[in-house]
Amino acid sequence: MIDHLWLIPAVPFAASLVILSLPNRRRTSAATLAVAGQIGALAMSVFAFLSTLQAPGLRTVQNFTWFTFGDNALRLGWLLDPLAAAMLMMITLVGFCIFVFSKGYMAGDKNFVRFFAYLSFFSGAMLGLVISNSLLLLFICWELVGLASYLLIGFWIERPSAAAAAKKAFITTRIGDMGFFLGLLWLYGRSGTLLFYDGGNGCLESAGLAMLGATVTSIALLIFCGAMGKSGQFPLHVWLPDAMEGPTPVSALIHAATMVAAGVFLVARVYPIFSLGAINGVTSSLIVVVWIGVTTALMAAVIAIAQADIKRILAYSTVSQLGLMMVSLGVGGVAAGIMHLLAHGFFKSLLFLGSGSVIHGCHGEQDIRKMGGLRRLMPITFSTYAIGMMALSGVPLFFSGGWTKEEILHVTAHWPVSRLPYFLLLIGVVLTALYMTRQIIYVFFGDRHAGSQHAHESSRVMTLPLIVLAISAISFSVVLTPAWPWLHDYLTDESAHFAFPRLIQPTLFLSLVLVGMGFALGIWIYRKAGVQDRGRAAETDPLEFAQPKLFRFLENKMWIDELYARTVIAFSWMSARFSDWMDRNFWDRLVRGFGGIGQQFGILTASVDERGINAGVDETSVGTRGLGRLMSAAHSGQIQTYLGVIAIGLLALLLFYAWLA
Amino acid sequence: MSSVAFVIIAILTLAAALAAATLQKLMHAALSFAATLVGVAALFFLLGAEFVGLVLIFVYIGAVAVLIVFTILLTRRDVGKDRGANWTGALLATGVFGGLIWAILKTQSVAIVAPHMRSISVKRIGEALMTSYVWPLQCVGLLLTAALIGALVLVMEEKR
Amino acid sequence: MTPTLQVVLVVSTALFSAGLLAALSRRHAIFILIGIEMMLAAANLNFIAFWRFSPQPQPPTGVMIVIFSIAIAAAEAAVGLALVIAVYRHYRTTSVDHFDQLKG
Amino acid sequence: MSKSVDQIFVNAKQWVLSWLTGAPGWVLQVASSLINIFALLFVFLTLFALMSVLERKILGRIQNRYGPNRVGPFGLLQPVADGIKMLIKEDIVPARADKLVHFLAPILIAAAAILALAVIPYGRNMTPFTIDGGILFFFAVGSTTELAVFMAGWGSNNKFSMLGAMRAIAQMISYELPLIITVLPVVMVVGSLTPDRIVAAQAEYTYGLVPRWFVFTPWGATAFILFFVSGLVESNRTPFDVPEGESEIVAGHMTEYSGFKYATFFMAEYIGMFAITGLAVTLYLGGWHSPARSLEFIPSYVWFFTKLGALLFVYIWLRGTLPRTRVDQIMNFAWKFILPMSFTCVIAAAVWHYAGRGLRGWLWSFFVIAIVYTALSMLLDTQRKFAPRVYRFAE
Repeated sequence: MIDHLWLIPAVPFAASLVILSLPNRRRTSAATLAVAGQIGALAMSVFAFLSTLQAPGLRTVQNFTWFTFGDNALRLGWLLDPLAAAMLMMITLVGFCIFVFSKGYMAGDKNFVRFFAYLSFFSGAMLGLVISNSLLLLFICWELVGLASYLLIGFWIERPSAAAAAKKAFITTRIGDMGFFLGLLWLYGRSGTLLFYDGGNGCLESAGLAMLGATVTSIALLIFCGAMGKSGQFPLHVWLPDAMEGPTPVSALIHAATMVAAGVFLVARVYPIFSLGAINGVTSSLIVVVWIGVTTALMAAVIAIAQADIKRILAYSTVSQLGLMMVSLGVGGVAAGIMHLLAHGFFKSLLFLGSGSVIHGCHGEQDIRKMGGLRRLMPITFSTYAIGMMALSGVPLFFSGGWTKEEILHVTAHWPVSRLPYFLLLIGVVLTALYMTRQIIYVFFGDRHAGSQHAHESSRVMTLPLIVLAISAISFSVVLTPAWPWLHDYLTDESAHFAFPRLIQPTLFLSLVLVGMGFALGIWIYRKAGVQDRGRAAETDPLEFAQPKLFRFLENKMWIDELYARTVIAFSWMSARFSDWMDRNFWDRLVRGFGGIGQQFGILTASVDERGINAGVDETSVGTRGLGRLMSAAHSGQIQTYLGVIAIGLLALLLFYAWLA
Repeated sequence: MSSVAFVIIAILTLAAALAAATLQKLMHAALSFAATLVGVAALFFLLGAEFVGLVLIFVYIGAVAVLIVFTILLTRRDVGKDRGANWTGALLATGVFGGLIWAILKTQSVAIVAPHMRSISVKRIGEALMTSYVWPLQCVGLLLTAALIGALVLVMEEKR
Repeated sequence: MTPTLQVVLVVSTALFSAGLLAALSRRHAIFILIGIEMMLAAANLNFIAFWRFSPQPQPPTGVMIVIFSIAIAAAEAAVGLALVIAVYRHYRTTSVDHFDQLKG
Repeated sequence: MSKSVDQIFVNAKQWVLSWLTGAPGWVLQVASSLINIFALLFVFLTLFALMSVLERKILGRIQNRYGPNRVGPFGLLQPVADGIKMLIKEDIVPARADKLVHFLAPILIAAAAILALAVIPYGRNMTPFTIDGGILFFFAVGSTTELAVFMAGWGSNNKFSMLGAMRAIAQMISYELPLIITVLPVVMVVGSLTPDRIVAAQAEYTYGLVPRWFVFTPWGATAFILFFVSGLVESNRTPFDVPEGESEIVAGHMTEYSGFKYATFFMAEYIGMFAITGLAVTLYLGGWHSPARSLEFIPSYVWFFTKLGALLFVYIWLRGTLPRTRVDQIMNFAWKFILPMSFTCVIAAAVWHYAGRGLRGWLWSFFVIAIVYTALSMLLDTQRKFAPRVYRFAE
């Protein structure tokens, strides 16, 4: 399998190239090709996954030399281990659902073909990222997914807001990638290799790690910068909510399920660098990871409460969940974090596709305050959305999100450094349930408003992926329960066995209480949302009515964008102005001065040229012209004359032969 | 190789060739040209190169001669007013003919009889074309394609 | 009695000269083309003759050359006739006397 | 017994030649050739006469009327009467015609058509002239027909003649290409240009039941159909008879011919038809081989002429059924459909060969042809919707 692993990303890539060459009107071919490519990748991923099942803890690697410079060779490679295989399965399955969904969602778009080309391109790049066995290859794919994300956020280029959001996403993640790149170079400088696993010589293996020494913390933190940018961790989270300007399937695939999880995946992949020299499972780099994760998780959850855009709420929820995963990685629960990543991939793409279906049904309306009462109009969307919401909120027992979240809380509770993250995460759980309840009430319950007046259920091609994903979100929990923690043990190379008593744990009740609290709070606050109530206008949020200032603060995303505008952007602006001034007034003058000298020299040489050299050349050319006139007289332009001359030449040769003989 | 047949075919061929060169009507000349090539093909047959003879008929009668008569047809308005011959050219051609004949007759080494030879099969020619001559074959294919496109471009109606 | 190489060469020379005659003495462009084709045919006849009369005629060298030569001659004829038609369209004549734009 | 019946003509020729024992080699050669030539002429001129009357009778049946039935039993002596009529008609040559060319054209066209018959194997050991490149000879001779048609058109000095000749040449050149390219797969698979070898390659029976004729392979069937259609065009038969479309240009290049010259053209057309169907039988339908082992006692030449007759019947049938196509339709059909399909046949034959010439090869080549056919039919679909036809007068 490892020999042909490269085919998995190659197939969507190839599909993308072919689609890109199609004319704009071949819509069916484009969609069919993209879906076919995705099915191919899915089938091969299943094979890859099955091959990892044959031997537990199997890690197969194939490396090759890209190019050599001097004595060094730059080597890249593929890698297949449980982590990669699980990611492959999730990406291809979710991707497949979303491709199918897009066919319905984008049906009316005039750039349908381009969309599918980009989407396939993204899929290829993401799959390449997951299976790469080299930090450099991973970085290349990392940048390619960034590019795809940029192209897709700005897919509706005619909207200024989309273009701005695309730029913002690209530049913000670039700041993180800068750190990543520096970390990569530093790592290469210290260890001399970028391969993860190379028969004991890779940078994640003992020999490679030993060479890193004291610099390991710095390298780890630089790499983490990249993860922060991609995964939307505070303070680089600002691009992710804006990225919702892209088409909803894009939000579901890239900005919820796969690409943003790449940061988490990266940290998990290079975890040996983070945990090198750990005492009791704690290193200074991991402490940074935990605190940033906690901050992100809580902050995003709080902001989500005050948002009105259905996709923005989900975006902040994504940021919050990514923070949660980071915390999990930071406190040592790598498997828990990845499990949550996989489960999150399913239910968050489900939620996004559901929101896409809602938006599609409401003819492009995105403001939840203008919806309402959709429960009866869109029954399939409602039921699948509710499943996604419960999974996200972490309702225990039946929903995949509940089990993984519990696992994270469990590992966080035992962090030796501080108990504070644990309590903050508990608050986060309550808040998650709260804002999701709010959203559901606004969108699906209550009276119909302007946006939902003429809503309709989406077509089969859109609801089918929803149903598939909903079933996945529920059935995925089979391999997550503590009774049979198959996925956990698959990721940590242990063999799972069934033990029913482990199912009932004290934290189960704790999360049941917390989630219940969140639901109750939500229902209590928002029971009258959308209708007039005791001096509150119908369109005013109950929370806004109670706490206008706090709400305003949250609605404007804690003024973080404005803070950046005043500080970072203002500074850049100033330095740009300064450079501009220097350019105009200092460097320009310098250049002009040199130019003047050159000009004077030119005038001097010109006079020499004209007086001295030209005269000689003129004479020569007059002579040549005379000669040419003489020669051209022989050219009559008559073909037969030329032929005749050739014949005369032949005769002359014959005569010469006769004279010789 | 029968001498009688050779002489008869040679005389017919040369007569047709002379007619092609001198006949007043262009169409007759073109048809004589076709007859000349049939004669050359017959000579090829006699010389043991049947395949080439067939190819010659196939290409020249089937394609080139038809092309020529088509061209005559397309430039018909000009056919009637044929002008007098260029006598210098005729003189030169005769001179070349005389010189070459003199040279051939004078060269003793060419007065030889053909050695015995098994007839060369089409299969061998095909194998040679596909093995040692495969590059020339490709080049000729390219050349023919280029000629085809070139001819088409040339005769396309000029855009005004 | 069988014909010798000399006889074949005389025949091909005569054919060549007839072609030269057509190419040199006639004013019509198509005659020139016919003449050139006849000269090429004479050359082909020479190739075949020298191959046939060589001590080892078994490798089909002459045959090969002639096959390629026929292909090239066909291409030449196609392009040449296309040229004649194009020139005729432009000048309304096919007499080579009038084609002297390249006069020096 | 059956063997001697099968070889009866071969033995008869040997017997005649045995009179000349002791004569010089070239005399024998000339005598043998003459016997072949006369046999060929006799058989095919008889066949021509028969065909001309049968065609009229079958056409008559198709059109719900009797054909000629006055001269002789069942009207079978009709061609004799026609021949006499043609011979004693006045031979008119237009005053401003190019007399020489006008005279030579029918001779050349008949000579080419008859020459083409020379390389076809009519039965076991019954090939008149075995040439190494027989197929090439067939096409080389066939290509001279174009020149003859042109001569007829030009020599008549008549606008209708010229137009007819141009149309004929245009469609003959266009269809000569697919004609040759559809032969290529057979030549490739057999590895020989000799008709005898091609027939010999189709001798066996798969599972002792299905004859190994090339028409039973996907590429062979496709090539056969394409070849048949191209042959139809080459011989200027309906539905591709625009060069002599009576309603448009009188009789095309034959407009200015009358009497025996016209009869010669007529004969050349039919003999060309025999030649092309004979080649089709040789190439795809197993030549003179019988369709089943149990029927091998019937002489080989009977089989050949049975197959030939069946194909000729299809020619007549088509003539009675199909309307005439337009010139642009013929050209479009040739360059956009027939030619790509012919190339596909070559590829499919290669696929068939490399997939083992068995069932696997059969399926693969079928697959190739099906794909190209589907793609072509999708590409060439004009998407024109025709209104339902209304028959106002034929109810």
